[in-house]
Amino acid sequence: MNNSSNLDSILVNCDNVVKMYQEGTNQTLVLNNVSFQMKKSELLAIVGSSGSGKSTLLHLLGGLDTPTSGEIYFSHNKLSSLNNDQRAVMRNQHIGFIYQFHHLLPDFSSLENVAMPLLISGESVANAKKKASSMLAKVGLAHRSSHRPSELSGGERQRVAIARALINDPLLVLADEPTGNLDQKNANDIFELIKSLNEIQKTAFLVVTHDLNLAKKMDKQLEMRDGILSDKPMLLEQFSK
Amino acid sequence: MNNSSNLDSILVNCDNVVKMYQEGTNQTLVLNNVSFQMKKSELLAIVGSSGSGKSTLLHLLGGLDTPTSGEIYFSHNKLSSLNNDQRAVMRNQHIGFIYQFHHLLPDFSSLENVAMPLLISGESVANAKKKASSMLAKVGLAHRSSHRPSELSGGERQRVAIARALINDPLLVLADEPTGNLDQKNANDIFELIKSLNEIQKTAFLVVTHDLNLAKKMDKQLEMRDGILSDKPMLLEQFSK
Amino acid sequence: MYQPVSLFIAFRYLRGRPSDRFARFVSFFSTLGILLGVMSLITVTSVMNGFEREQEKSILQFQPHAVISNSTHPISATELLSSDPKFKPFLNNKTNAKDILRIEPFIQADVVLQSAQNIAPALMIGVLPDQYEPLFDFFYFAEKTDLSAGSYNTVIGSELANNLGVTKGDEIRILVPSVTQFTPMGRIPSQRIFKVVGIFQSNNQVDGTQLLVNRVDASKLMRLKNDEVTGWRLFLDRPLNVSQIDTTLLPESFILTDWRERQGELFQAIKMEKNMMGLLLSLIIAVASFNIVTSLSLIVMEKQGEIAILQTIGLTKLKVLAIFIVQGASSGVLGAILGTLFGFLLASQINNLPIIGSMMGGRELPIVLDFSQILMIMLSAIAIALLSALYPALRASSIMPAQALRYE
Amino acid sequence: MFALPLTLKTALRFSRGKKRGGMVSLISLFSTLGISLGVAVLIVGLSAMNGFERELVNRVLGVVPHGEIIPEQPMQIETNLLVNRIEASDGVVAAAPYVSMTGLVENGIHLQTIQIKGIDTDLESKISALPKFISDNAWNSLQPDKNQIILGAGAARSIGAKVGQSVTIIIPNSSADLKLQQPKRIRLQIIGLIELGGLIDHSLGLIPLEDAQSYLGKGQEITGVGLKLSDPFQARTQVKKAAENTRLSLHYNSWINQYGFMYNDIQMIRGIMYLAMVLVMAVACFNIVSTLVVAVKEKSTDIAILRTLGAKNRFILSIFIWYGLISGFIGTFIGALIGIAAALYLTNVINALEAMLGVEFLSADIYFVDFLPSELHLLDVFLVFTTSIVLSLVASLYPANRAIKLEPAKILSGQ
Repeated sequence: MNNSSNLDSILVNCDNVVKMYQEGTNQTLVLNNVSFQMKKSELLAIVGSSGSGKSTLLHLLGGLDTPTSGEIYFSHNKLSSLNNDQRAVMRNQHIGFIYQFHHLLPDFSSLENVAMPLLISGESVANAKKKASSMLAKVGLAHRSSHRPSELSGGERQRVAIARALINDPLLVLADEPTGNLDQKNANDIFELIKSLNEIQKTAFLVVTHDLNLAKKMDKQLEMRDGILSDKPMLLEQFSK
Repeated sequence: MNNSSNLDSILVNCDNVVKMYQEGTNQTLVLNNVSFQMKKSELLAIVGSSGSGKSTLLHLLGGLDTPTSGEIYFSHNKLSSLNNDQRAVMRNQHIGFIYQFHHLLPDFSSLENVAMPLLISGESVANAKKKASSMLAKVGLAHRSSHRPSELSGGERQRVAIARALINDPLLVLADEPTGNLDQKNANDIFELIKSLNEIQKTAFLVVTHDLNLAKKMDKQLEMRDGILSDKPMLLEQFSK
Repeated sequence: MYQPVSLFIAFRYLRGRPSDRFARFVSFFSTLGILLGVMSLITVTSVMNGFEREQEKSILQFQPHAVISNSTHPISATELLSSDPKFKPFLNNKTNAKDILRIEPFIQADVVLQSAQNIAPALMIGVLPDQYEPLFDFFYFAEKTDLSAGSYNTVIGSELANNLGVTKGDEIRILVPSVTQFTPMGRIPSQRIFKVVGIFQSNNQVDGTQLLVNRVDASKLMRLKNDEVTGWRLFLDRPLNVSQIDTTLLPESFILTDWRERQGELFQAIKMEKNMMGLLLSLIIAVASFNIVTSLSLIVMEKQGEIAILQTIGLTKLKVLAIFIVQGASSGVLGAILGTLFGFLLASQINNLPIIGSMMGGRELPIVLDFSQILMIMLSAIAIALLSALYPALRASSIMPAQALRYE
Repeated sequence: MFALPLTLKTALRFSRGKKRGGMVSLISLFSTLGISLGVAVLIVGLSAMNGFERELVNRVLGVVPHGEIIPEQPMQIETNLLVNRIEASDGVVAAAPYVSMTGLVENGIHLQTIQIKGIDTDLESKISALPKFISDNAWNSLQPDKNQIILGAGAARSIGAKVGQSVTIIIPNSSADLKLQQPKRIRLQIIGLIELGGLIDHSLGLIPLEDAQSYLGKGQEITGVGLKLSDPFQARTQVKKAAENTRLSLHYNSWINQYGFMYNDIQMIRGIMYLAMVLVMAVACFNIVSTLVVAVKEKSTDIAILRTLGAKNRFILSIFIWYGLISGFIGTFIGALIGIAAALYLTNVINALEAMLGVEFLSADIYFVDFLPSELHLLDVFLVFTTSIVLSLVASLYPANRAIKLEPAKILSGQ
């Protein structure tokens, strides 16, 4: 990964993003002037306790929600200037999502789940099947392609989710607590998988987690505390390896 | 608190409890031969990462779920020998629950929430009201009795939940990540409240948390890792205060 | 796995998961609701069509369907058929030609019959024995040749004969109030004594209202020349659709009067009853469509998480809309199709049902299956299903993924 | 917290506490709409049927003699004796002799067949409510030898004749030897109209008994005796008994053969309507199932919490049965209100509608009444109310059952 920070290598640029949620009478400030940059194929981790706004940031980066104020640039185009369908295409082609709770479609087999983004982008069924099974093989689950998510273990489900996120060869994968539900061993395997896919497909990963082990292994770490993003992750210092 | 461990002071006895979850074809082992004892009015903490089976143990202790094998004794009667209604009465009279997510009834005022266990046990409305308002005063929320949970702050909600858990003067309170959603200051207040109620009402508290600060302050700490309960909490040693 | 992806997802959701019983349970109810509505609507309208057809047969089979006459002067029997050019546009008009089966010149007049014991109104029909007259086949004690010119014989309806207390061989006086003759005693209706040579019995309304005489005798009674008639009687294929006959093509001063003048009220009442019943039963379909809205909303609420996931992997809002319209409407469409099937079966077999037999005292319920009507009922039920699926589908497409995926 | 049972109070809070404008309120709106539609239409429908039945009794049974006894040979016994014998028979309230003939009433070139009935106004008013429907107080001014006639409003309309105008009636003219003579034509003055508003007043004309006898030239002969029964629905047996009582050879008939079909039609339509609307209400209750299923799903956390607080199965079950009943009750109550209001004003609403659209729903030539009658019976309202509540109760059983099957542990641990 080249470390030069010339302009064209910037993948994501978050500029003073604020997000307020209106609930009943009181407003909660979830993101407070968050700014950061992320280079292509970089492995970035954001740590912080749950409820500190990490997931909200991810949804804003993925164009699933709009910030109350501030701008987000994804490979140089401004998200706020894209309409719903354009953002949908962006998510389909260039961004992958992985959640703590696998969020696979329970009604579909693993193969179908992985192939879904391709089907949505209008790919032919044969192509989608071929690419999906090769992707499943990459995550080591070729033998589980016809099983439903409910028949898979926690670790296997997360790997299918990763396969789905990467099927369209996205520029960036947004992962929200990917190891949250997994035991230590599975968590490490997931990290190895992310590492290798990052090397092979040059996909950037932004991982949001409170699993400090996982965060330590990424290239760069930031910490989110009560909606404020700081690049001196105190939490991590305390957690001496 | 007397430390003698004679028989009658044992409140909870957990004996080789195993819990398996069946999902689709594969089974996940959540609790693996968990055994421990808890004395009356003891403050016990169980630490461990989320997904390590802590909440499942709590639900088994509360009789909300039945273990796959092994026995649980609550003040000497075997839970497996109680039918549903008897267990409901046990929960109503002798056990209180506190959750990370306050789990108050959104459609009822704080006073009504705190009074609910009394009403369910058939107490007269007037009595229930009197007891509930005095309980709310104890947790310092007398002025908020007619407000709905949605109008309270995070800390206040948790204190109403505690008031509700203690209204029936239970022998044991099972708390699942009580400070999970709270900032540091509120978390400390909650602990102080638990400490004082433990002294006044002699109620035992079993607190399940990954908040190591909170765990350190309890009488005794156990650690849950991948379904196995050990009384040498390694996680805590690393987290040198 | 197949394209288009919305259909693939919709039908997979329809099949549902074993754990997803109550969503399927509820959409089963909306299918059942539409099915019951469509079935009962088809069955009842078929029965009412049957009554209407029976009524049509009993009233219009023998009565003159429509008569062309001239408002100013009597017309000659042969004028219309003599291929006189001015009638060409009327006769050759496409719909008219199709509807008009036969044209017979005849004399028709409202008359008063007087017998020894009683007096009764009637409709006198003057025809020649060699002409086509449906009642000829129902003669008793007489042949159509008995109605020869100058014989002043008459064959009268069986009920009319009973009212007047006359049988074969008796005499009755026929008075024509609309034609008057001047006598020393002042203006009296033209009248003459006729001899009853037989009766006709068609078990129809006409048995109590009509009598047949020779056209020449009738013309004399009506003070007309031998070959003059009061009009040309049109025998129509579907008398009920008489309004479709294009009367503007008739030459000047010729007018067409049809059966509705005498019996319109009755058919109006039958149509009104059918519409009221139809309205009542379509309430079932309306309420069943409410059910589609509720059951689809339930499914949308339940799938909120999955809709959010689909949006994260790039599914556009339009496709989400399509998924749920297909899913919601399909239970309605299934209900409509099954309802039509069962309705068709129930209607056609209704007389074999024991309870119907006892209720009708053995008489058969008249059934007429009007296929265009059945198709219309099915299609409108399907349209209602699609419409009621629209609202929840719109809500589904408007779900904000961020909310749905937030844990707290 | 008032003294309602806790489960009802919880159900109320659950049903009211919903997010406005959310899916759930939409669902309960539709289920309430469905039920109230069914309830309202059924109440209006049943009231209309009651109205038809009332009109049948007032305008037909009240007017037409319940039974007619017609001696084969005229003048076998003295008329008064015959009347007394009939009145003596049980169930007979009163009897009155009449002379009847078919005739034609002619006005210019218009002609209409009517049944001309010679009556004694004093005796007739004892067996019929006709006087109530006679215009211009003509009933009292009807006297013999005045060439008067009270004509049915329908008949008058069809020949374009008005009260006060003179018309010609043409009646059979049979000389002693039954030779066919010119029909008799008599000029009579219309002194009043029979306004029943149905097909009966299309074919009836009333003249004094003595006039009828003189026109027919048959001295004191009468055609027959009409009788009124205390319970018209016993006509079949009681008219037969009255006929036998006279110990004369005669034949008789009752109103049932001529107008009975109307009564049966009303009962049949009432049955069909009840069936159709119960179907509507049942389908509407399918909605309650969905409302409740949604509520159970949305309140699953609350149910789990209640479980932790020690709520037993029965407690959870009754909350959701109350919930179903509440939404059923709201729908039924609104439907009943609309139904009752509509039933009470049905006649004027339909008249206004007829005037507006210029169409006549019930044509006087076909039906025995030319307006849409309505009579609200509280029994009907009660019947509909209970049917609807029972259906809502049944509809709430399934979801309530699902509520108890929820596993609190699973819900609370967020799986």
